[in-house]
Amino acid sequence: MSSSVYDSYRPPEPEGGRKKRRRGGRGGSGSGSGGSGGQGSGGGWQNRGADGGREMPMVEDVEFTSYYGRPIVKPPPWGHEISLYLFLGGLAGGSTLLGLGAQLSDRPGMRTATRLTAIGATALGGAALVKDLGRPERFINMMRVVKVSSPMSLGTWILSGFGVGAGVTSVIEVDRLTKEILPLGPLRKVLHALELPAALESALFATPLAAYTAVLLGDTAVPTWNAAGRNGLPFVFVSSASLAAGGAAMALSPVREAEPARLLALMGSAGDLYAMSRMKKGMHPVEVEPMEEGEPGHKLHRAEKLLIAGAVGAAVVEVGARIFAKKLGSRTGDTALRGIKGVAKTAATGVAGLTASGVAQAVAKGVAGRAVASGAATVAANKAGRSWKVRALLRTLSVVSGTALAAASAYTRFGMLEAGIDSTKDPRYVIEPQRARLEERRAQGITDDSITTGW
Amino acid sequence: MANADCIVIQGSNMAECHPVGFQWVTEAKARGARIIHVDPRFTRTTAVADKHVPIRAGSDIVLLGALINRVLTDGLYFEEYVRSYTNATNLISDNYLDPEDLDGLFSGYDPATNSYDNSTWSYQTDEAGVALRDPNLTDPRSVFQILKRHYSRYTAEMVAESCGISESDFEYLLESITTNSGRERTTCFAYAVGWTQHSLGAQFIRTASILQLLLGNMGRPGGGIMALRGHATIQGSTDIPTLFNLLPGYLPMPSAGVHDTFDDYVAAVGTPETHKGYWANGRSYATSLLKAWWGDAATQENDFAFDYLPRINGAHGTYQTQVRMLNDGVDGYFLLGQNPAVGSANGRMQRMAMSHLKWLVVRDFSLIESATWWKDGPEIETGELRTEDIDTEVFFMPAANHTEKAGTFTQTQRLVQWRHKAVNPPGEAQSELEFFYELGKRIRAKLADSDDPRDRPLLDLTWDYPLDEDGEVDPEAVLAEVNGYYVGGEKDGQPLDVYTQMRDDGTTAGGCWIYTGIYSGGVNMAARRKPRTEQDEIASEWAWAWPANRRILYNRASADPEGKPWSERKKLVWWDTDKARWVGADEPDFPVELNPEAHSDVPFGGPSQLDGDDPFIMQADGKGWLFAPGGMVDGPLPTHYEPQESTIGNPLYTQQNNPLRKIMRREDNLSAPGAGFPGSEVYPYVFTTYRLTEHHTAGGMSRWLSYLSELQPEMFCEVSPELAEEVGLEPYGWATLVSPRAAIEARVLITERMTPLKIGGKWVHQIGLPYHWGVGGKGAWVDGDSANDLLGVTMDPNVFIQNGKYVAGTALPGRRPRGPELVDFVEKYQREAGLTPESGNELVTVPPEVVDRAAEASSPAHTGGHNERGGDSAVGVTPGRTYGADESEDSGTASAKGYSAPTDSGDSAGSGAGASGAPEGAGDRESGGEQPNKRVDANYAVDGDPTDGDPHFGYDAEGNPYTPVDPEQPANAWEYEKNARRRAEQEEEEN
Amino acid sequence: MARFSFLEWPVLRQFRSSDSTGRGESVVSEHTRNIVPRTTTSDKVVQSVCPYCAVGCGQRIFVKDDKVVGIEGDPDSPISRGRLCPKGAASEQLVNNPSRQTEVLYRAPKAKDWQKLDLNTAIDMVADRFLEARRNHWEDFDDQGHPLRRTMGIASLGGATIDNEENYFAKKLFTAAGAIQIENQARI
Amino acid sequence: MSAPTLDSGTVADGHWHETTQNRKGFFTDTSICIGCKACEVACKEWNHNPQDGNFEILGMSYDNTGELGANTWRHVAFVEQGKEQIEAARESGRKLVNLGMPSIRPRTDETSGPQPVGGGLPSSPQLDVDLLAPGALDPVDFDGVDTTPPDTADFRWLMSSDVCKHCTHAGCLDVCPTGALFRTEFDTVVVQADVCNGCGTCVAGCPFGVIERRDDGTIRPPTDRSGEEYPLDTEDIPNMHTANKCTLCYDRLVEGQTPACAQTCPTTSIKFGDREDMVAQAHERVADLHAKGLTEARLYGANPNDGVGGTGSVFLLLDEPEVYGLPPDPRVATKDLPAMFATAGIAALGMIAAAGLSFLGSKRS
Repeated sequence: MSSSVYDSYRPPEPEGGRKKRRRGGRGGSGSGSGGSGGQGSGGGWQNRGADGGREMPMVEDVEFTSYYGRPIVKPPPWGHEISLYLFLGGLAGGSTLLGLGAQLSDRPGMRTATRLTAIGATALGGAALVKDLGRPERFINMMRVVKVSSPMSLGTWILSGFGVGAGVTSVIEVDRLTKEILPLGPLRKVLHALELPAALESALFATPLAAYTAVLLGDTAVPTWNAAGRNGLPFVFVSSASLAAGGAAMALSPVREAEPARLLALMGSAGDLYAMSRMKKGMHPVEVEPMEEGEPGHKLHRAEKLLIAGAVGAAVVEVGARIFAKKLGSRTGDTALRGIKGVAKTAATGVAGLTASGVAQAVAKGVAGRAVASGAATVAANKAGRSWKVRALLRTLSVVSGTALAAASAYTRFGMLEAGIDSTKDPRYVIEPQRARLEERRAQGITDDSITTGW
Repeated sequence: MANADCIVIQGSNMAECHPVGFQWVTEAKARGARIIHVDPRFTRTTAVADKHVPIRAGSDIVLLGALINRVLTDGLYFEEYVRSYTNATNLISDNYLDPEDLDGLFSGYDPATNSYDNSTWSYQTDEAGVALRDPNLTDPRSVFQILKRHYSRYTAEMVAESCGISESDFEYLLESITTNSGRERTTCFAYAVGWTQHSLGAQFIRTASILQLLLGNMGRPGGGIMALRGHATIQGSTDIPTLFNLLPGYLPMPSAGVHDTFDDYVAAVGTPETHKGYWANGRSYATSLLKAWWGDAATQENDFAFDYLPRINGAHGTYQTQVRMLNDGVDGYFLLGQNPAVGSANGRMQRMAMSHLKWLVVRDFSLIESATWWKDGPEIETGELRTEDIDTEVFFMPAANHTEKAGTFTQTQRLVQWRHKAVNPPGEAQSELEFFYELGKRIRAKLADSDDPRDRPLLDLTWDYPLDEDGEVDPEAVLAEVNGYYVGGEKDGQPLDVYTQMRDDGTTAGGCWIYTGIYSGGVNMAARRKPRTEQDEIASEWAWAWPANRRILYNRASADPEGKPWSERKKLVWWDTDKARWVGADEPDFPVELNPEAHSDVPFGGPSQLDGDDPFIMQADGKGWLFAPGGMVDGPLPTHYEPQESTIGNPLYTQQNNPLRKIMRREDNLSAPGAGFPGSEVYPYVFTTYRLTEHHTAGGMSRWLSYLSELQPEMFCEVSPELAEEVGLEPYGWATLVSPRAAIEARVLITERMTPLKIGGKWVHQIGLPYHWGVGGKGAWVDGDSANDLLGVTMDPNVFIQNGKYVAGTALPGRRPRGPELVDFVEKYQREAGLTPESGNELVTVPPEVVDRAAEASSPAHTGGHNERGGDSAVGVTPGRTYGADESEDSGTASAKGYSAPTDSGDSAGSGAGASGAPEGAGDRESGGEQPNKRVDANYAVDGDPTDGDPHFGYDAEGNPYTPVDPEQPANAWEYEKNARRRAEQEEEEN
Repeated sequence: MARFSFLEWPVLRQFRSSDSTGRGESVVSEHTRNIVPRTTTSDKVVQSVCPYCAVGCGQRIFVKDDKVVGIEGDPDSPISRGRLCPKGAASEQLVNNPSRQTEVLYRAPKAKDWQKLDLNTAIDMVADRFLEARRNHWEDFDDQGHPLRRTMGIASLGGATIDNEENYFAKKLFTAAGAIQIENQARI
Repeated sequence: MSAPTLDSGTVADGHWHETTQNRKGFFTDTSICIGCKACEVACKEWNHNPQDGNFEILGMSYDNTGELGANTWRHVAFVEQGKEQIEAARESGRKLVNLGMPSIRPRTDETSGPQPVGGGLPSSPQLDVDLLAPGALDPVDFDGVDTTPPDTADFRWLMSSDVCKHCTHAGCLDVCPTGALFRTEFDTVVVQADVCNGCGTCVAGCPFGVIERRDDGTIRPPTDRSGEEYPLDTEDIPNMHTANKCTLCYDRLVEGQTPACAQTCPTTSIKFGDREDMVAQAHERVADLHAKGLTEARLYGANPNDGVGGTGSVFLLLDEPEVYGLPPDPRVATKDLPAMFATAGIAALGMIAAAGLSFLGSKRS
């Protein structure tokens, strides 16, 4: 600022307090310093059309002007509670599916685990939603109307429907866990009879619960979310939900029973990676920028790393579980065992290494890593207890990769939410895609649908 | 204004300061009018105007003079209008010498009293007193030729040189106003303090009046000059004035030594012997006023208690009072809704003066700076004042606001509108009406048993008023008294209907003759609210305009000499032959039955002698005055002088500044040295103050409101990009602005809207300063330094308004020093410029022999003494002034009787400014009432006149009179300037 | 929903009425249905004039139980046609401004802060000081013997923002008392 | 659920039964705006909106308000432009004019323009709008008129008063889960402060960034804000923590009065009335400005086919919308909703399949 000895009288510049003002040139329209529109690197930007997969002609670089660099659209007043809800919603949906499957394929351990995670996630998610409201005491107003045009309205109804089913099944689970000491009497029979229908009902709502949050973000004027929504965000969120549920089930249910969870997790991870990259390709490079830069970018990258780690871990556990199940007790078991140990050790260190960067999991991994290593060392000496040790090894590995996957899914959700909010901060993210879209339509000869008209 | 074909807004920022009034300019533009904004800054008015003409502050007369010159030389004037309605044909006395001959001075300049004796300016009359005329306007003594010669050197090149206006802009302006004048079309001028706040303020408006008279736009719809007043009832506060030089109805305050007897006074106001216009009934107006004030105690015998009136002797304006306060000459001070600590010029002087008071009563809505300067004012911060040492008692009394009291406001078009009372004032808030009534009762009670003649005026005062249902004084009763009523006889107590019913025998009483008719028939006309949808655009059924509900003054001029409208399009008032009356949309401002052909050869004799073609019924001769024989103290014709502190030499005359400007040679009112004098380069830039839409004057009614304060939160200055580069200012950063009086800080708004101008070969940078902010108010949402601290006090000689628009100063980046360092910071600059109370205050800069020629050019037989104009009135009439004892008959200047001259000879359609003539109230200039032949210079601060604060009464320690400027300084700033430039060119050739 | 009757549940209203998408009449709450502007619920409407600049725009003041609830432009006024500038529009806040001073304050000589004082004693004290100042600086004649009959001890500033009647009272009282240093904003 | 037909007269999606009102709207003619901000103050005065901002110069010429928001429902923008920007604006305006009249094509053609994919869902109204509103379409012939622009001024100062757009297809109205936002009988969009629970979805839904949740704002002067005299109690501030935006003075409209900002605008730059008249006036005004050669004048929001179906408040701008901080091609997100629901459905099925597969793949118990 200006250099005068009396500047010391100026109140200390509030660090960051003063709104970051874009110092555009003289008065004028604050043009330019936002960097001209220009195509992002890579230029692989196609399929911009609102509704068709056509190849987009390169639009000439449009000169970027804005009103003193002030934002055009406003970010919703959503904080971490909403990101948490996005994650928990997906988790609950996926877990219920697994719960139903476990019930049908009679995997009691997994069934209880998944159902309890489902109801836990729903309750926690619901509480987060209500806390985020401006006037929490009016949360019941959410049930005032059914508006098909409002994803949040439908979402609330889905969540409620899902909550009923999940609630019933979880009561049954709790009743079983507490060995029916609850004085239910005749009601117990009715309750158990209801198990299957309730499970079916909550499963029915499970996938919409996982998918609707994507539409909730997509159906906004926030550039990144809207573009994402139009380019397959539901696939990302659905896969993220599956891998979260799979991961949680792997972590909480015994290895033997958790095979479907592992498969679901693997499928989810594959789906997530593929859907995310396809989505990014479909979006205007400027709209992708917030997802790759700054804090949200950091979170999304970390999510990807955790995802890969978790997936690898799940795969190893799956392979291990399969081999172990076949070779129960036979001689070659120990070579297989050594093979598994080797693979497990490298996987564990790999997982540990990869997830070491994951702050939340560092401690747990350290313990697991050491346990696996020590386990391997002692196994040679004590042949008799080796089946127990392998099982412990696989169990810890599945716990580790399960939590990694869940964390990956959580990071994806937090990252996506913050990316959207960041994309409203700079008018460039709004103006350039819209300008490009307008020019593109004009290039195609459609000239009658612009909000600015000369007549 | 709505039906004007071209509107020139000069000296005003109408869209920002009068936004709702501006709708009529937008209306006119929608109807195809052309809007031109002449202003140093590109403001929100310019944003919707058709053309912006950037001008250097203070050079308006060069521009207007050049327009007059071209109108005359190219014959673009409205021939018939000028010939019959103005005094163009009159011949002026042979002794008159024009600034063209005296290099900037007029004849009749008396260096001793620094004033003009205007006997040489009067009309040539034959023995019977009838003015001699030259119908074909060729006689060199005719006003027309004098005018042409006076402005002959005001050319387009001079405008480019002095105002910085390109020739194309000048031609555009000329073409716009001349094509939009004449029979079919009218042009309207609008001005505000942009014109008035100069040392030549009144003359700026005079120039515009002359131009409008030449173009024939006066008194016609869409023409004239619209004065845009600043406050809600500033017009009202000059009609019923809380001013030192006026009584209600623009009657002058009696001056000691001049109006000692009632007859002297009435002669000064106006008598049938000296006047044809309505001022001839001066006696009845004065008598009615005295009757209204002192009721039965005012009888024929005691000249209606004329002696009860206190006398003034010299200027007692707010700045002179300030000086007296600094000399502990004033004990008590009332502030009625004004905030001088921020609003008046030289804020520091105001606050220091208030610290000398014994007691101060502040009546306002909230704790404004003028009430809290003793606690947290700027001087407390710099340590110049310590709260413990100030022993001024301060009473803060909450005031009722406009919804909590009934009463009238007079707006800028003389429309008096009644406000009904909505709610009771909260807490102990009280209206001024109630306060003064209460104060008056207590004072009279305390003096009840005193037999001291001094207290007679108070005790005989009519001070009992009926109370309304809330126990407060009934304002309608006061309005009735202002309106006037019959006294005695069968109509006793009945309200008067029109001011012509006033008598001078004490049978009528009236608080303010120009407001007579506002309560006619007992009906409160100001409260009439006939919706606009049910009446025409003139809307004469809405409230009441003085005088006699005429909306456009001098509207007789909207008809040609035969009484037919000039054109169908501009029809307003015309002579209806069969009804033998003047009829029209507006109330005719003319004796209704006076036939247009009527002609009386008697030059005077009161309104009955008005000719049919004398539209300007308030003038002594009924004509519009191009040449003003009287009324203006600093010259019959506006002449360009450089403003005070100007760093540019006067290109036209060697006389640099207005010789008669009122200066105050004081330590706390130092002025920057004039052009060419050493030290003027220390303050190279020009500050000009202005207002914003979002705030109101000194901020008292806007900085306490969150909705307004958030729109413009911080004090800022507007600077051109070139100047910002030169000084190194950051956009939206801080700047310290220094003037010879003070230093303040402000945020910097760098914008192309401020255009640097090339004047006289060098770049003049102008810096815009809004003045709404102040420091120290309690409860204000925003505060900031007050721009008025920078201003000095140099006043216009006619009305004593300070020069607020042209302040020399400099700017530097960063914030200003705090605490005591600020004082040394300012003094550092003052030392650098070598400022003394003398610098910049050289009154006369023409060689002495020219001064002598001007002095003896006055009527030779006349010996010495000063013959100042009596108090003049803003209604276009200056009561002629008798010359007292030594009036000599043989001087050949048959104009023994002084003439009254309009300070603003015309009035505009839709604007009432003309009537009030000089901007916002005219004041008279009364030098010390010494014996005529004792040579005392009336104006020097050290001249013995106690009122302008001369510490040792005009004599230095040794007792000999104070001698002004030491001789070796170059007498003439212009030469100094010229050879400085020549030296610069020579150096360039060498290297 | 004040009285919660099941039938009034907007979801049902939604399907009962043609507003199936729940965006119009079906979702209107009770409060919104009988919303009424302040202008109609006020006890009286008073015509007044804006106190700010000299254009003299008409104002309508809406009063409800002796308190100003709203100030708007007066459409009948031929000058302003119902329009106001930002200052005029903020008049209501000028009237109801929380930081407006409503009690008399007094500062004794050399005092560091204000103290409260009731109105009556304040006016009495002012009256005494008025007379005393008037006497101290009374001037009967100037040095040439011309009668002056005035006091230079009292000065007054202000008048452009107070009513004409108040100006009249001030001028009348001060002139009768001999105080001639009476000034107002017309000259600054 | 039948898709509501839309005609520019009444927006039928409010489904008001017995209402004779037709659609109300603003026409803001920025060419005669003098930037006095009376609209900002009158709006705050009428709605008792709190003051916001920290009393600092924002560094945007005379605009210290910043943008529309929960506490500021009217915002006057100030843009100072030099000669080259004026020429650029005139040039871009000329390009707009040359785009000329919309070719009259059957509107139901799905592929053209920002039509939503799929249909049937109530939120994607078919735009069989009657374009032949009087005067809307007949091409303005300039041949007879001298359209050479006056010499370009070397400076201009754009001023414009921004307000909620009250869109035909309102993003905020669509996404509001509680029915707090509703289409009034005047076809304006209003927040019911007693219903809104502050979920904030509408804030993201508005393509113009108008609506906002009111989380701050003060109505106490500084000395009081420090709390020593009266504590800062937020319930003095109306509608705390709920969504807030311009209601087009719904409470005044109910009594047939003009909105506060329109009534107080000194130069009637803000005009109020039935939307058809406003659009007609807008077309007239832009035509006669073009006739004067000022081709930089253009309308914003008058076109019923644009991304939000035309807006209730129509603007006449003198430069590109971005210069005023307005989006160049806003689109209500609801247009893409059906597509998103479709993809979400596919994704859901995919998830079920995945779950099924994962169980089949591990058949043994």
